[in-house]
Amino acid sequence: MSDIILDVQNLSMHYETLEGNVLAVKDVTFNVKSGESFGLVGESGCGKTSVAMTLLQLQPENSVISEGSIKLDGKELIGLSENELRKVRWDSISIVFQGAMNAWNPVIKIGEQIREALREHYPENSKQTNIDKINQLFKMVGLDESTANRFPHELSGGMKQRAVIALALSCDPKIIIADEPTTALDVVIQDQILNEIKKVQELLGLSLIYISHDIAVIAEMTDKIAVMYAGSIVEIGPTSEVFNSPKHSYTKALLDSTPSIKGEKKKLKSLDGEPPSLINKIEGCSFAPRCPNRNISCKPERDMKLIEVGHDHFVDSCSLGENYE
Amino acid sequence: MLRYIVNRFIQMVVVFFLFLIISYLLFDAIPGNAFQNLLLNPSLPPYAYEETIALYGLDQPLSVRLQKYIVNFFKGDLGYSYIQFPKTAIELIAERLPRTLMLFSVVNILAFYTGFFVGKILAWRRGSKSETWITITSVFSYTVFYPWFALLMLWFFGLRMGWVPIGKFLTPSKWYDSPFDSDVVFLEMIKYMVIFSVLYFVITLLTKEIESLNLRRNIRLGSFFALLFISNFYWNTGQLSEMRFYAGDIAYHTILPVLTVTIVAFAGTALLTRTTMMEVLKDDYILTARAKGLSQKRIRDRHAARTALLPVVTSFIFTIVTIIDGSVLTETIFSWPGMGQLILESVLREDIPVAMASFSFIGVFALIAHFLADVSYAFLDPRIRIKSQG
Amino acid sequence: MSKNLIEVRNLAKHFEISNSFFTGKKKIIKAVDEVSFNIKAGESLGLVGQSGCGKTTTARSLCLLEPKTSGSVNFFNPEKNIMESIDAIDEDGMRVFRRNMQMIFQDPYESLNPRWTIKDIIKEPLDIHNIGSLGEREEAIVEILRTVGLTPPENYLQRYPHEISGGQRQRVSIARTLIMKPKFVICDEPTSMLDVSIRISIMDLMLNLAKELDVSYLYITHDLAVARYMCNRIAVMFNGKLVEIAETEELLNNPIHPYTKRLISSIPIPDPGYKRERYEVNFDELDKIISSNPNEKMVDIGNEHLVATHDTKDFFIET
Amino acid sequence: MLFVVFAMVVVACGNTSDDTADDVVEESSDTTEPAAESEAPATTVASSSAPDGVFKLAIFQDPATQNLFKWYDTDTDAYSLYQMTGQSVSLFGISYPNYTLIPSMATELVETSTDNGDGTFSYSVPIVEGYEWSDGNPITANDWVFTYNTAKGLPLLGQWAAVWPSNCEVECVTNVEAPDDYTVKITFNYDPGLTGWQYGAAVAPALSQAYWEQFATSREDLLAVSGADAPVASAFVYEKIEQGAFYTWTYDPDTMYFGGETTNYANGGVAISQDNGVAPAVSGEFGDLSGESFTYANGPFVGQVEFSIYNDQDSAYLAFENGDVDFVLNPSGVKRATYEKLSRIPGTEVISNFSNGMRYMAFNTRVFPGSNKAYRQAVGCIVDKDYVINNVLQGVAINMDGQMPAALTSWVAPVTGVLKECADLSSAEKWEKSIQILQDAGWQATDWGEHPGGSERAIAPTGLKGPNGEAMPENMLLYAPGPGFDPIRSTFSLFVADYMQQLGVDIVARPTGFGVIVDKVFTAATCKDWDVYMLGWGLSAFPDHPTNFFDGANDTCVNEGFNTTGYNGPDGYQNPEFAELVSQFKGAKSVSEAQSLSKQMEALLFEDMPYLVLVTTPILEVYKDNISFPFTNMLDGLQQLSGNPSNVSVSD
Repeated sequence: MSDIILDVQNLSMHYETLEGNVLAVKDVTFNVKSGESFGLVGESGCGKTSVAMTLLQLQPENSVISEGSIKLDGKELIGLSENELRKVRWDSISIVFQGAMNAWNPVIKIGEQIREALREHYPENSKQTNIDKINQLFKMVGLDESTANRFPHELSGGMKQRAVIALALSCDPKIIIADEPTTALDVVIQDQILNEIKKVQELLGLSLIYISHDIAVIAEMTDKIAVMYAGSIVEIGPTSEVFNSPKHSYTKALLDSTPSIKGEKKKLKSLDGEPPSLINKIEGCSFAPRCPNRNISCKPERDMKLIEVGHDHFVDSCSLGENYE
Repeated sequence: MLRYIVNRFIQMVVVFFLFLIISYLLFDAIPGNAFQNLLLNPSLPPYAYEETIALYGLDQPLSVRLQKYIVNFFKGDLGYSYIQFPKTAIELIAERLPRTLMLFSVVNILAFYTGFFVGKILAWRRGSKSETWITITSVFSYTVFYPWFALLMLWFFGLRMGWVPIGKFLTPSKWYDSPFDSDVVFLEMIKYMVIFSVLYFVITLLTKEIESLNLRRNIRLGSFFALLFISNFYWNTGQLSEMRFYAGDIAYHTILPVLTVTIVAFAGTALLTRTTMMEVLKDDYILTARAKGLSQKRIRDRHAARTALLPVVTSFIFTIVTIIDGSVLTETIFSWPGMGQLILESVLREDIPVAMASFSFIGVFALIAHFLADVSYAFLDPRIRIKSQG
Repeated sequence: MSKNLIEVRNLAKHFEISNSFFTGKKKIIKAVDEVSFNIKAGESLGLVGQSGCGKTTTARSLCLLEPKTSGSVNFFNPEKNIMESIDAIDEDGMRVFRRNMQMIFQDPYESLNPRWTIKDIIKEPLDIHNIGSLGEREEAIVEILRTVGLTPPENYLQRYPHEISGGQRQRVSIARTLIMKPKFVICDEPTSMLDVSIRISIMDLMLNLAKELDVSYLYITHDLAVARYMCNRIAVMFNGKLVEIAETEELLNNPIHPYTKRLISSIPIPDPGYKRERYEVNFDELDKIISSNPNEKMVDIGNEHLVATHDTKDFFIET
Repeated sequence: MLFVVFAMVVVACGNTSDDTADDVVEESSDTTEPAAESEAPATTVASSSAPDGVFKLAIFQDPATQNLFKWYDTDTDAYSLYQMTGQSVSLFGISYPNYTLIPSMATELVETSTDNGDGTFSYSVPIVEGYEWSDGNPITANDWVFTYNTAKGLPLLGQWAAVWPSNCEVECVTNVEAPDDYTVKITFNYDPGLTGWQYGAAVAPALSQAYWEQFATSREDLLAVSGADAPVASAFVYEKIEQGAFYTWTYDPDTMYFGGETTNYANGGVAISQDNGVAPAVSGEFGDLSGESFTYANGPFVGQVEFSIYNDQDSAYLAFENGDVDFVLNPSGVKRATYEKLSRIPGTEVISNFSNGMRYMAFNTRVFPGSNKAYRQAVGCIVDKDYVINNVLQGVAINMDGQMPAALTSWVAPVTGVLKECADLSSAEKWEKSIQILQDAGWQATDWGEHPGGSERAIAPTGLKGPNGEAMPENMLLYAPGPGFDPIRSTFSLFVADYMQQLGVDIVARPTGFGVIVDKVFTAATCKDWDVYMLGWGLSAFPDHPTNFFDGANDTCVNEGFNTTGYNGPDGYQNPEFAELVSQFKGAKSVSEAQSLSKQMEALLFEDMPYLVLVTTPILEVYKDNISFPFTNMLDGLQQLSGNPSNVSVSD
């Protein structure tokens, strides 16, 4: 369980736009161990999807990785050619996209779209091998074999998402990135999908990177989480520890703003303001303008830097008081 | 579905009926008639004119003529040509149609292909220098004044470079002793093209299930050349072996009009493909395809272009309709007397039966094309089928 | 509590669709089937269920966006101080009804005309109902912008929807809705497109406004956690039918109907230490049982807790 | 066939990397290795003396038929006729270099009729013995009888009523007989003059009875015949017809024309000498054999004639430039810009002839002031056509005073009257002369104005009044086609209006659509609603047009509309003296008599000036210098003779 399969170090990435550079990912460092579930949580626009894209090197053409390294199973991904990357994609690391409804090409049958990936990565496979593999995958995610001959629009949202999971598993990857896989699904379907992911992950011993804005889902799904704000990780640590003793004000705010059906019905706290524009480099604490506890126990002028506050629990230094340097 | 087809069919018949009446009234509204030039001969007594128009029934009131025309039309009698009496309108069309069909089916398929291919590249290489240049070229050819451009092409490739013949669909001196009429050769060529396409289509279908992409491509390529090779034998059998020389001459004359019209016509498809494909490229499944590790070409051709094809095909089917009525200019400048010329001549000379028959032909063609466009769209895009249920 | 604002009795909405692409046979889909509920003045009712269960159709039938197939809807006319059936009211009654019944949609961006300024958007209902002089309308707009927290209002009047953030856009739609001072607002998942942190502020805003302006909500959502936060009572809907209605806490703590139980069990809890109970239901079986008992009545088991009482053994899956 | 296209599209859709359609085309061209060189065009029966070479002409339209019966019936397209000139024979013909009437199959010019005493009049014409159709059948008088009876009996429609008028409610041919095989006797129900006889029945076509008789069962059957195999009486027979692409003629070894000599005299005479060993020897002299002459030998000199069909003029001239064709048969001639361009290309000969037509200005002689002769004369005098032609139009048009084109030398009348008197005057003198004409006729003016001399504009008279005190109308209009339709008339209209203003006439030129002018001036209802217009006429080989234009009986106001009586007199000219000359002209039996009458009519027109004839235009043509024509100097240019294929010779 302890071998690191994905190691991201000091990753920084920006988009070049007409208005200026958008610093989408700032000095992000984390690692994922084999069989571990890693959660990435934050509001939209905080850079979590950019991180996911960078992991697969699928970032748009106008993006620039200015710094950092991504090591997958010890192999550096940054700087690989498109052809080399194609071999890594899906084979070692696959992704379940946000908005899975649209992940399927509407005019190609589901089975064909999965076979396509198999053909690309296992050109030696016979047709029957591929079909067997797909049937096996469908069984695993609870779909009927006939699904292979259906068009995407013939499936319900939940079925489509199950099929996406089957697709993600098709080339036996070591890591699956799930980028908001249940957004736009209703609660019951979400529950089923989450279950499915958990089941498959345990069954195959996969590593999972789960990206979501929904704290409740992250709480259930992950062993370890990183909270992102404005492109940076502001707090990272084992899930239970982060939930039980959140150190960063933003983490606290997220937890306070999540409604629950369990426990006392409490007044939730809203977080005023908007995330900062990422076009200009932010000096000091990027959360300071919205922080409800500003200047009470932190030093917003301090440069952002992760400091260990517990076992494997790191938090942004500027949200800590004087004692941490 | 069946009811939909029946409904559409009834609709088409009604539209066509109205189309017939309106066309007839429009032709009738043109001042004069086909025999008016008799009046310009000073030595011709007035009764000569009156007898002539009486014979063709032109002295009868419009309502009677229209009624007769419509009744005869649905009996399948499209009448005699006024000018080319006693040839019938249908005979004239049958004579002209193969030429137009040959030239314009080739042109349209080529234009579609080129346009689709160029559009695909444009969308794919968005922002590159080559995109800028190709776009400028496409817009130029989309907006160019066609008769001028066609003459320029004739001048450059025909006169200046001397690579291709100037106009016409054959070289007279080569045909002095030909045992065939050009129409027969045209029909053979069309037949060949259809056989070739159908065979290739069948091969495409048969190879669809081959799992290895490389193998599939190689088999298709190989069978294509095999077909070419077999074609050689095909054109060596019986009468065809005598005909191939003449078919070759016609093919040689096809080059410049095909090139010219393609240059002008591809741009519309190219620009449309570019737009639709750029929309498609934003879709999530393109990202999925990339994440799957598919090659760029495969993503472009199979995922992006395949989906972008739908609106392009529809628009293309609609433009097929313009094959005939849009051919007037091409046929004139390249001296390729086909349906376009027939329409032009018959309208100018007020040969109403021929003009009406030609227009009806186009009308039927248009209606069928639109009908097919609707139906085929429903079949091509699985999503439409569901929508039409709601 | 106070008197009823809306009384819905046996509301039904059926769609006819072509069953088959080729034969054109017709099939009737009962999107909403025999739904009855009341909403009291100042009360918020949550309408909870999965996608496609008929929540939105119920809402659209209620505010006459779609003609209902059968059933009755009575609305409290505050000008006459009586309940009126919306099928029987006169033109004047209809005007009152329209003014007092508003709707907030899920996607604020799609529901705002991109070519209009915020001011135009908010002013439109006033123009339609011809309320107040021009000056009064301007004042009302500024006032409502302040109320929904878009301050200072002058900064927003001349902006276009694409120039403001998603949360602000939803505030604009709320402002547009509330400028008519309605008594009853139907909210169709108004926060599901919003980010967590912003979601709460919009929900709080709506709760505050309900108190201040004495507005009742019919709040449509699939998320019981949100419904719990927003509503006094919750109605659970399954395949066009109501299966359970109760006070919020009563429903969450004492769910009777298996479907309600299933819904509750599927809500993730933001606590890594908490282990949810799994509770599975065979929806197909449930659907069969419900549709085989079309005249099923809901039974009050006390505390105004109504539940559909069909035999539930068959679709019960113990886990 | 849509399905074919559709199938190909489906192929296209199913396979995105290969280009099927493209390759289909290439493939077709790949399969053309066998180089079957086109063999030397010659017929198997050609004698050793069969001439060599191919004369290639470009034409702009697919001839609709090769059946001359049909051409006269329903198809009157000029190009079709070019194709069929040899299919018929006639008694008389026209010698095109000077448009002289000559015998064709007749052995002599028969100009007098026999009164049969029953109100009918007959002409008996002996024809040449020994001439044969290309199928070897002799050409006999029976061919005339057959052709006439066929046209009358089936009956044939259209122009047949003009070439063989047989509806005897009006003037007609009542009978055509063959007293013997080589005498044609044509009987009329009136005593025809030149129009009915020499230029009528005597030039009417006769087709081969032996061939056509089998088809002459009904009009439909007859018209359904392709005509391509019909025997001809000319130097070439049809060889190959590729509809829409080209037609070829091949040398007819039995041609009766080969080797003859024709001499044309400046005064309109023609001498023919035919002794080629194939056809019987004929010699004849007609007309005034004095003045200059030139002689040419009759062909054919080529083995084959190829008519290529080009649908577009520009591409036809590109093909010409490329050497694909030797001559472009273009009824309107080549455009000036193309002409200039081609003239600079080596190997191109350019020629310019006058077209047989005129552009004119007409006065409305029914209403004042057009009704006043002095007014018309004054306008005729002051308009300085030479100035406009030379200084403004830069020579693209040529002055024309009388009704006859200058090329018809023996018909041209000397210019008389004011046109002659004013011809050489300066512009100041012309103005003064015009004023003088008005004053002499009793016109009045408040102030007669003056001319400052030189090229200055005159100070126009004011308060002009007619001799009887008639007030001049205000805001008169001169209708002329706009510059887009005809720059020549458009330019003239501006200058003429200005000259008229200098005479104190309140008139402006109004560019007007051709159709609008025609509609206005040829319609009885509006025949008094206009003052002056400019239009043009194309003229026929027999110059009897003044009788049509100025015969009082043709007055538009009298006859209802343009479409019922053919020619009209929109000008409304009425002169009993002229009408008398017209009736004499119609009865004239000889060309010389007609010419004399025509000149008298012209003298009257020079005096009365209902028309002010303006200009004629040149017709420009080009041909390759590897071909040569016996003569290129002729009215309407080479296209009149369809490029004269039987007299063209080709060098390599």
